[in-house]
Amino acid sequence: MEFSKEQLFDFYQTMATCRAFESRVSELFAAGKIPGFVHLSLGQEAIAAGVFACVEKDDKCGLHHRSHGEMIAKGGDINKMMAELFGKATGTCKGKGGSMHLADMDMGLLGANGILGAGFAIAAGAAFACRYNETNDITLCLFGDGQSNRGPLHESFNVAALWKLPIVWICENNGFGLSNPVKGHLATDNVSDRAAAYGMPGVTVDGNDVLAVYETTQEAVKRARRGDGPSLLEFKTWRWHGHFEGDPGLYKDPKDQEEWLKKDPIPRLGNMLIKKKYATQEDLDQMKAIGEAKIDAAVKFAEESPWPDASELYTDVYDRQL
Amino acid sequence: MEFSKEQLFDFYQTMATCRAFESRVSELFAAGKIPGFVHLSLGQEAIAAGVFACVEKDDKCGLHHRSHGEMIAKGGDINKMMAELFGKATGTCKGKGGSMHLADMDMGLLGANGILGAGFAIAAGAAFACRYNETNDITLCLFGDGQSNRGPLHESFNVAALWKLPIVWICENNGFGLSNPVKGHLATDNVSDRAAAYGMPGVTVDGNDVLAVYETTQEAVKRARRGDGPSLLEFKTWRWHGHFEGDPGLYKDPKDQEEWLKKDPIPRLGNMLIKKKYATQEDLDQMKAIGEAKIDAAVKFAEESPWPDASELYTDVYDRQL
Amino acid sequence: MQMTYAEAIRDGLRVELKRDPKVYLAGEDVGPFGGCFGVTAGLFDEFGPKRIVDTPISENFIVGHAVGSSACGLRPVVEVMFDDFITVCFDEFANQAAKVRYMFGGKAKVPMVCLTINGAGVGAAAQHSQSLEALLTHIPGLITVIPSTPADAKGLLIAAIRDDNPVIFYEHKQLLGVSEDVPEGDYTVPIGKADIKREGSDVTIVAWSWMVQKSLAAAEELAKDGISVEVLDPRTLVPLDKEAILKSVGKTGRLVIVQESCKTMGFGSEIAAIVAEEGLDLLNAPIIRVAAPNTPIPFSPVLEQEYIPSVEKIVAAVKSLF
Amino acid sequence: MQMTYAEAIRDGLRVELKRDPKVYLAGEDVGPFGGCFGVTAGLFDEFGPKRIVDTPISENFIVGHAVGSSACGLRPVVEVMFDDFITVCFDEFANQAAKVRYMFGGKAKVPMVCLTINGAGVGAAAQHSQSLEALLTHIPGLITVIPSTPADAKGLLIAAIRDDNPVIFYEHKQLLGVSEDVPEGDYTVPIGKADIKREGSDVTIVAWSWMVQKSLAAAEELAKDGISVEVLDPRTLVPLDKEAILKSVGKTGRLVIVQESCKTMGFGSEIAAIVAEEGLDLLNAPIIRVAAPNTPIPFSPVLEQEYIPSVEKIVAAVKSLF
Ligand SMILES: Cc1ncc(C[n+]2csc(CCOP(=O)(O)OP(=O)(O)O)c2C)c(N)n1
Ligand SMILES: Cc1ncc(C[n+]2csc(CCOP(=O)(O)OP(=O)(O)O)c2C)c(N)n1
Ligand SMILES: [Mg+2]
Ligand SMILES: [Mg+2]
Repeated sequence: MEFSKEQLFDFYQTMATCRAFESRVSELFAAGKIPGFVHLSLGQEAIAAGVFACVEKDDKCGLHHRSHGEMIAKGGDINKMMAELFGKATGTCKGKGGSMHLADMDMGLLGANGILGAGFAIAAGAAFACRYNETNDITLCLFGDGQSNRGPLHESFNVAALWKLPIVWICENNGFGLSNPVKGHLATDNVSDRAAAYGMPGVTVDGNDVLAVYETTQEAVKRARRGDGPSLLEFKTWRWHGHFEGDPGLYKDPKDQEEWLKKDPIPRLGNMLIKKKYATQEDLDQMKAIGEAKIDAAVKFAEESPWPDASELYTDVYDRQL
Repeated sequence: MEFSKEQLFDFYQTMATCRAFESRVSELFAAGKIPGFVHLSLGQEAIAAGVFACVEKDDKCGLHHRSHGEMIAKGGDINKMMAELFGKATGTCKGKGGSMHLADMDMGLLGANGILGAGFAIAAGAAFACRYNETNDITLCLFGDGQSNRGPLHESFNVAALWKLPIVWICENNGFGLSNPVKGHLATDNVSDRAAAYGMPGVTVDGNDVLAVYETTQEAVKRARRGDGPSLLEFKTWRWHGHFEGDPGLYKDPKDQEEWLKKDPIPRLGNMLIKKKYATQEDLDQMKAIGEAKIDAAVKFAEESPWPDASELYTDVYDRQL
Repeated sequence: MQMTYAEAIRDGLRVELKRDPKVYLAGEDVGPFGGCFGVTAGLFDEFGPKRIVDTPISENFIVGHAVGSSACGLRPVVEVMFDDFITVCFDEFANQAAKVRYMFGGKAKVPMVCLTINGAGVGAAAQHSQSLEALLTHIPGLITVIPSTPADAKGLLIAAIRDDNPVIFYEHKQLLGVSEDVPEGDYTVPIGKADIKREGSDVTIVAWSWMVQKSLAAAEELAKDGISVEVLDPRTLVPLDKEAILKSVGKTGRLVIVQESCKTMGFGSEIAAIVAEEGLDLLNAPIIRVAAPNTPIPFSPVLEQEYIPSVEKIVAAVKSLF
Repeated sequence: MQMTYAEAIRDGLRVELKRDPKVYLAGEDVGPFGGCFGVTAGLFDEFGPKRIVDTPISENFIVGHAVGSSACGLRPVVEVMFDDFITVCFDEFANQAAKVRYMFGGKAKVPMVCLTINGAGVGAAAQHSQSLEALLTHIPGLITVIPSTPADAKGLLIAAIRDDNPVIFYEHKQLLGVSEDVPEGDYTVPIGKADIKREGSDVTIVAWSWMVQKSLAAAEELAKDGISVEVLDPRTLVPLDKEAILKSVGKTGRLVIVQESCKTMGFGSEIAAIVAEEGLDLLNAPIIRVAAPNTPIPFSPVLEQEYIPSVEKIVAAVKSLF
């Protein structure tokens, strides 16, 4: 596949922005500015960048609990996201959701989910609505390797395949479900080995190669839009940090960690851009700087935003006061 | 595989007894003698007969909601079973369980289950115990095609394969989940297509051929006992009656029904016995009569048994009165 | 027009299916089969497979998909075949449907309805007879509707489908065949308004679903002894018409709550607690809860009859207050 | 010996793992990682992989397998990482573990324990902060243990593991680090016996788990105003030490119930109902429930603090009775 310079720059910019966002969040968490559980996908940015370049604004997407990157890649408002992580009134969810419940229905982002596996059926329902409404929209559903062992996957994969729903199932296999390595939780080598059980295509791809991620997703998205039904994509990657911020990740083999750090998807694309003479180091630095600047602005926005009023506790439970 | 005359007679006798039991239950239900939901497996007797000839008394078995035949084949007490269906104090479960909750822990029968899919994990737990206790026992788990779409299947199949638990998963594919035909609920052609998702062997076999059922199960049981882990067996058959007694089964194509009635597993084995000169028609009639006599005795036992005392309502909730 | 409770529900579904193309019905065997209890009979022929959708046996999918499709603008009515099975998709109600609006800061809504059915007395034993309507009332974000008459059932169902919050709608096996005059066409019964099913001055009975009938029968008995009973049917548990209850107790000075559920933590506990908090001065006598005992539901008819709160027990409870 | 609540639980596990080879621990990340909150740290090294079993993220399996393994003679202790996730395996508790003994006429037992953890106040938002201990108390057949101190936690856990009924054991995030003197070695705290955590004569506060601490702090405050508060900790909700509650209310004439759960249908409803039924004459004032509001748990710290029942709210509630 041939990529335009613009496309490649877009990939790079998205990854750089995701990286900047989460690196900063890590610092802010350590500094006590962000409360609660925060799960970062540092090192996994190629998936967000590659996947979301394949879909349109009206396409839907179900997220899981490690989804800052995806949200940014789908075009979520970074200021509001940061404010949400702070618990401020200006956040994506008015401060009521936090990192684990980021959502933006206007962008088709059906929400992160703190209950692993609950997102499969919700995403299938969104795909059902895409078809019911006779639109051409499709739905993506992102999930981790660990949660691929939850029962609702099976129910939703079966129905989606049976009804040929316009959905793409995307597993971010980052090596672990919390402390449990893939070989400790998965009966087969690959999550994609499960596709055959539902008669759908399944493929495992290098998740640190943004171009491969893009190509693979593009094909599955086209298939879904054509009405040919779901696919299962597995992108193999590695979680750089611990499971949540504060977890030192002692269960990781330092050698593996080192190996994977070398596979950083950002310089990987950067080097290729330079080699192909599409970009200079300055171009890359500039994109990094743009990312950083966005995050600076977002942190400022978040810090200056007001806390929600205590009365907000009681609103949004129902559409009306019962 | 070569079968001895004795083995073949055993198969025949078991099928004849199951047939007699359920035919009588059907009549008793119509006559208002048996309350509640009753699910019969008339026509599916070859599975019970073939499968349970492969296991020992100490092997465990999880049943589902259509399990009279299995219970008989595993050696359950027919008198107590009938009394249970009547709701009498002498029943397998003192009348508290009924058809959907038949159980006999002494025979390793972990119980029928009215919640479809709940049995997968329970059976996996029994298999876990077999191994934990360092016995050579294995566990069978029987289930229908319809409930193969419940999530707990996925969780249990994965863990059983990952841990190589000594279990055999046995799907009785009888064409329908209630009114929904297999092609209306399953994304693939066969339930056994799902085995590969867990890296275990999967096979689909004619469920009306008791010999094939036996051979297939035998192999899987050996594999489990050897410590090589689970297998998924699918036996294709047909439910003669409606889903529950009282359901006329109008959703069945009469042509299909007719075809399958011709495939009755009992005369099929009987004809072979006669052809091979192992048995005369009289032998067969006699086995049928033995089955009938057992059921006569069971009905008498059930009818003459007392109702449970009302105070029984309050016992067996806990090990003590809380 | 004379209609049974089942027909009234079907009529309510028909009104809404006709009025709003975003309304669809999905569940197990709700299509050509017409539902396990015949409630949806004929709808498939009238509205076709796009609107009346038979699903596999996959309750996580059924309820979860409705969260997704309703968040994307549809108005699903789904069915969980028995209340007992709400337990297998409890998360989809408690953590998903109930919380989406709140977690996402009011920027999403989930206008879905789930039909299910309660009730003992048909020999369906421990896993097909429960009345678990109290469980989900503990989870803010859900509405609980539990009608006792055909006219209420139809009007409340239409209101439920038009409501912008997730609603659980509890039918009752023993009420399906009860008939009365039901308004034709389009009307709603307001959610959150109790109905006095019988006026009286000496004691208030609060009861819902089947227990309204039993309470009315008890009231008839008690009238013979000169005790004037007011029977109040809250019709919806969340929101609860607290004012109506306090008003009635203010009038009568005595409160008996009748529930088919197990005594501990049935919804009667909440009603008793509210009155003990906000209406203690109104009471001239202790509150009494007439309830099923804290036992699973036994199969045997003699035990099951002992289990179900009877007219005699209600009469005795009321008399004990005088 | 001085121990934290977390250490006391670990010590209780160690006592039982040593004493009884049938006891094992299974759950997500309970092994080398030591549990999401460090409660099981070190056990894997001490007891090895046969006894301390890391499972995939498969809660249906985790709880369901324990039903099967305990029915086959083992004594599993399983962990569901957060109370919020009990919703994904609710059936395994409500329809399986709870009912096996009864449905099978007393011929099976399920001596399993499930550990899980409650509590808000750590910014974990709507799906990781709930206190849902009330839900399963509605289901007969289960025991609910919910200790508020390290010594109670250890003694109750040992009692729970030795109990022949299924037990749910609720820890609390805010208590894990609380320490006190805990007896060494083997001892039990009886299941079903309340403990007076502070004696008093003017008002009874019934509270459990974290709310005991808050209530004790409130009692301290109130003492300054000359109000003598008795703080009663039921320690187990099922069985509930009704007599102790009625006795205390008999002494003080006033009852305030403090629960961290949402107000509607928290376990305080049951306690209030019991007192309104059996102890109405003892009351000199209305019962008050201090509880969280009927809202999901918000992320933002300012909202979360408003959500959690505070010492001030308890003090104010008590004062309102005088
Ligand atoms: C139903 C459920 N079980 C357990 C958890 C706790 N938990 C949160 S994230 C996580 C690991 C998830 O692993 P994976 O799916 O691979 O995603 P990753 O964290 O690696 O992105 C666990 C066990 C949860 N949130 N929900
Ligand atoms: C969780 C759950 N969902 C639905 C049902 C209702 N139900 C009972 S049997 C049945 C059909 C089962 O089909 P299958 O698994 O093929 O078994 P069969 O009845 O054909 O033997 C249904 C839908 C149930 N008992 N439990
Ligand atoms: Mg992972
Ligand atoms: Mg079937």
